[in-house]
Amino acid sequence: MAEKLLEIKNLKTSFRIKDDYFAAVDDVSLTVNKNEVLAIVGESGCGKSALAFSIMGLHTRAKMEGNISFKGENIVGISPSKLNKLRGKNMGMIFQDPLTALNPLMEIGDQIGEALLLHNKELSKTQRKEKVIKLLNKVGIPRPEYVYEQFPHELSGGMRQRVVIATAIANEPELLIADEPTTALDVTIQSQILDLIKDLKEDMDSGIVLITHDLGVVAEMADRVAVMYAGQIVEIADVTTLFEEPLHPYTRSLFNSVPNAKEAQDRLHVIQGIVPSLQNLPRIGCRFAPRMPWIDGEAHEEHPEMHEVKPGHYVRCSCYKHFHFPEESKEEEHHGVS
Amino acid sequence: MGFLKVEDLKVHFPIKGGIFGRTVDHVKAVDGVSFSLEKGKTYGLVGESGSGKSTTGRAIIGLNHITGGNVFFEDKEITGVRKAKSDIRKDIQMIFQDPYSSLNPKKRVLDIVAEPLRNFENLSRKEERVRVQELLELVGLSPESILKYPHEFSGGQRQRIGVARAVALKPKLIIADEPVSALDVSVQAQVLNFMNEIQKELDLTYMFISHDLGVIKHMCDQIGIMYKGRFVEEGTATEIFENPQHIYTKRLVAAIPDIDPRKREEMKKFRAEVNTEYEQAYNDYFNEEGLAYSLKPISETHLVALPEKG
Amino acid sequence: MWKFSLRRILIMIPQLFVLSVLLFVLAKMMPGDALSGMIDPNVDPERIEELRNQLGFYDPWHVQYASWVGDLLKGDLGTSFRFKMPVTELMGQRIVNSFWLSLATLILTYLIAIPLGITSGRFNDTLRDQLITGYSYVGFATPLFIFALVMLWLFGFHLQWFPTSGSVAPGSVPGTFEYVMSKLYHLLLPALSMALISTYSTIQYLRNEIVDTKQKDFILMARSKGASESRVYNRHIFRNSLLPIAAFFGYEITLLIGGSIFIENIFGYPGMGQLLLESISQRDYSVVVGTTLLFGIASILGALLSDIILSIIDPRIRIK
Amino acid sequence: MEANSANVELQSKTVTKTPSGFSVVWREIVRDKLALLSLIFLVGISAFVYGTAIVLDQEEIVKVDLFAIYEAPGEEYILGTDYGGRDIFGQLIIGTRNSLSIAILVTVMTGFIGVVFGLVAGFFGGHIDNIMMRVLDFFNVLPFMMIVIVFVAIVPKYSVWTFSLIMTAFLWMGIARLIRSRALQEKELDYIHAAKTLGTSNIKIIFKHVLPNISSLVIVTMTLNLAANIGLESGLSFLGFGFPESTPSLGTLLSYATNPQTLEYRWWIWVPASVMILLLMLAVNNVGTALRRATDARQRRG
Repeated sequence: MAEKLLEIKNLKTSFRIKDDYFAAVDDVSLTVNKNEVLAIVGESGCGKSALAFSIMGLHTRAKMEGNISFKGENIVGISPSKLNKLRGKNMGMIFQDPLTALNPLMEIGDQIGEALLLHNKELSKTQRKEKVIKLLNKVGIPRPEYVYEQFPHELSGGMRQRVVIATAIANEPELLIADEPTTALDVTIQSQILDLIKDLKEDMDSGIVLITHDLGVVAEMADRVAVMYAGQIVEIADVTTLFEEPLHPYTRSLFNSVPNAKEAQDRLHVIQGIVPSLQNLPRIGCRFAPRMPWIDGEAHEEHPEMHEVKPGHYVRCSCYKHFHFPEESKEEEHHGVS
Repeated sequence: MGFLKVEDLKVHFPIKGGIFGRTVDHVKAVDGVSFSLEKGKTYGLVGESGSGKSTTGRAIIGLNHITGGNVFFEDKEITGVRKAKSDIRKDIQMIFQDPYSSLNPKKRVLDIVAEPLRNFENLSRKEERVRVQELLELVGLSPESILKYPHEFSGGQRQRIGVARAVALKPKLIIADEPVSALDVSVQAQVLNFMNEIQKELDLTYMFISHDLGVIKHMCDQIGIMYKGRFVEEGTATEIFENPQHIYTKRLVAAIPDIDPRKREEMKKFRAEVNTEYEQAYNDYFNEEGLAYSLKPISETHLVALPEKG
Repeated sequence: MWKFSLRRILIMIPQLFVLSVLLFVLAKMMPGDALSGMIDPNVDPERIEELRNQLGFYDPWHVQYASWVGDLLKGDLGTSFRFKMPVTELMGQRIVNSFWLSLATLILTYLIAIPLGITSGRFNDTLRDQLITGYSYVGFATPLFIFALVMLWLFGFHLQWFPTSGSVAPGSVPGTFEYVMSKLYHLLLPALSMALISTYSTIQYLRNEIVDTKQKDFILMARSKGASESRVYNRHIFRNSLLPIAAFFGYEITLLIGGSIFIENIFGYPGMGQLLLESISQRDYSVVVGTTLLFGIASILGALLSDIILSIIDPRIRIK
Repeated sequence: MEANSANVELQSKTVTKTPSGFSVVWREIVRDKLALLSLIFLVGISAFVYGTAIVLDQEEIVKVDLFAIYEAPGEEYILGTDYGGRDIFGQLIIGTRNSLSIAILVTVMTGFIGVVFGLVAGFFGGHIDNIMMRVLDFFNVLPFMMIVIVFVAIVPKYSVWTFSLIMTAFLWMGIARLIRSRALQEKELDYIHAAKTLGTSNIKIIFKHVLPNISSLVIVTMTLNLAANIGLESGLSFLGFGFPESTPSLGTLLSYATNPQTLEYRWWIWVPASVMILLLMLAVNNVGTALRRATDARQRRG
């Protein structure tokens, strides 16, 4: 049986806009096991990044409710010093844009070394440098001694991302959060970085939360997948099940709207309407209902819940049972302005 | 012959340096590129960042200064036409990547879409309004939106306004520079479908520039792969994706994540093989500067930048 | 970095050239010449005319310019007709005073501005921030000379805490401890007046820079490494935001020159600014040209200094 | 964290904010009570000084009256008299009018030069930009106060016009630099590229596309410059290098305070002018800052 590393229960993260709080992450529950990649997939504004930041405790001005337990201990609302003992040591994070994630005025070696310094005070300066060089080697950076003294702007995008990864894994964390780690990179670099993350995972036996919008990346990397829409998880399943039998209407629509390099499609599916903004999220009923108006309103639950369809495969709302794609002729593109 | 023909196109940017800020070297963004477009078809230009694909598109339409080579449009030379009021401004139009910055935020939709009409056609206010409304309807927006500002639209809708503006003068060729890369997948599908429809309706030719191989494969008939300012391979979609010949293309195609999770191991192995081949054969396929050789035909439609020796 | 500095110094040469031409033209436009001061009813006008010929007053302008620049390079700025002494010598005394005043002003400015800017940026949108921003804003909107007048009136005349004019108590013997203390005492009020007003740009720059830097991804990255808030601020935010302040140091010189003209005038402080004003109103033009030249060169050098400091501290410019 | 929540906010703003000019600016000023008060003060004071200045006889006010030297405020002279027996109150009104007028004049002239210079340098870039920036750099390193004083001292036939021209000549660089850097950013945006491919001429692009998009920056900068120019003019007049002696100005009134006797004992000569300068500068700055806030919110996503 897999060992539970992270367990999130009913997490709600809200941001303040004017005088009200709006939940960007709304009632999310999930688990991540050791040596497992959980991919969280969704379009921009669905709350996947907000979720990642919540786990790392990086929201300073958000209201967080619910439970995030890391190795059995709740980390929502714990003191900053306790959190800082976990961050960088037990949990590491890889950011989307490696250029902005590195301090432009600090040498590469110092930036990676900082992670070591903070959690391992015994290391001498030379030991630290040795270790940093080892890390640079590990993430596949050529001439590490040289790169040690360089500044971020002197490296290419792929190399920068390797530096960010080296920093995240400096203390061999049990949990790694990767927030769109390859979105800013070219496709050949992407495959290298993904391979690197996979190898590191095997190496360190850690759990990975992979945030992405790219279904290809999901298929390549994930063991299990959670699909997010409008702040909620709408479907969770292991990766093969999800790709072979997606159930939730959103998941199915998403799959059909992506042009696929491997097989030709005549026409892509278009999801009607637009992604609602945080303030305009439908908070009652099925959140995806407005985007499939051809489905009878009766099909939805009043308070959509997650249903376990098969062991490990959960779907929100019962509307999936009644979902079908609109017929070609009826498919009217989104006309006019909403 | 030929609809659009590009011959040995070169775009070099000077690098200033040294104590006097003189030009010390050039970035060869585009370095000897030749290809031609067939009327009514979609030509895809693919490459990674810095490959020169966008620069090529911009040079053709006159946004980048051309260092060398020729561009012919319907057998007329249009190389480096920079004059504002020339015919190619009517015949060739562009769709831009960023739906936010490509529309002037201070202008209403009416003014945005009417800009080309005002430059080339003397229409009365009323005629102009009617034309703009027709154009908006064509791209699936309600004619009432003419008095709105760009920020009142979503990304996908803005991209359609951009298209409406581009087709206002009934152009023959549209250069689309990463038209969907700033959009979410579901919106992307919307714009791609719609571009396909409008192509049939208006008999357009597209030059589609993208880094996304999935999108390119979905849209294009003929594809050119660029690397460091040169072509490494050119062919039909099937030829490029099923039978890539150049090691760079092979590697690029292999790097596309497969959407079948079951094939994961297989893909990993395949990718490793391709990478090994790439590293071993690198010196054969690229010259001392790391640039590709010139294209040689291996079939009627399939051209590959094979080593000089053969 | 060496390349950058060298390039930057080369840019300075045309600037100096244009400055010298400008001053030369100004000098020519000024009524009177080097001999007007000597004009004496007893001297025969023909003799003066002869002297003028000898000194090259009727040469073509470029010849005159060349000899003028030649004199400058030799350190000959002419003679003050009011003080009947070489301009260089006259300025020598005043420069020292102005230098100490400027130095004191700079130190006080940074002593006040940096802690306030840091507090304001770190605790942005709190009461503390609003108070500091309010102070610097009022400082920004208050002209220096009004503020200086009020300071002089309040602390000089009304409360009589500070002397109201001069740079040292009359009768002090140079070299003694009392002399130094008296100098400092005379400096304090003018320097403080100028410093309190000129903190605005530094405070606001620091504040905005810190608020901006706070939201950068690399700050999130530092937090995700487990860095405590104080470390995040000290190691990442303050460091990155303070470095550019060092680079503004040179530009401050131009501002100081403008300010010193007011301050020295109001506080009766015998420095270069006061000398300039006096000489203009006394029509002592060789001194005017001399001081202007010196101020101009100081500003150009200040800008140079700033650019070079910036190139040293910012690796993005350094490595090129 | 903030970056993220800002993003969220941004998305919601995209839908609600309108970019159209005055309503937003007006709302911002009205919401900011201090700015509203400042605006009312400015309008009021301008109406008053320009109105009364028509009635007041400048000749009469600047005439020396040896029988009324240094009179304290009282029945006859609301704010007393100066060393020449001239009415301070009258000088204050005319001085305010003069100071305001010249500050506005200089602001408009520097604004015009700065905008044109900045737009041309920024939009065309390359060699043109290079040369123009060299020129600008040179003007920029000159210490403003010093150079203006020297010019004022030696210029023949000195008048209010030459004074404002001299000030303008050494004050246009700030706005030019600002406009240039914005124009540089702006011209890399795709809507400018689009305009080029649509056959719009460069002149049209500069004035119809770039200018409207930086207009808010121009207005804000010019407002803030106006405040600074009021200070600069009064400073120069204070030193005796501003308005010609026969023209009353706020700075001239203050310059009487360089006489220690006046500074200590005759407050009515210099305090009202100081307060007037301070109030004017604060008020204009308040309005400028409110404008900046209004435009910033819009600039998030126009």
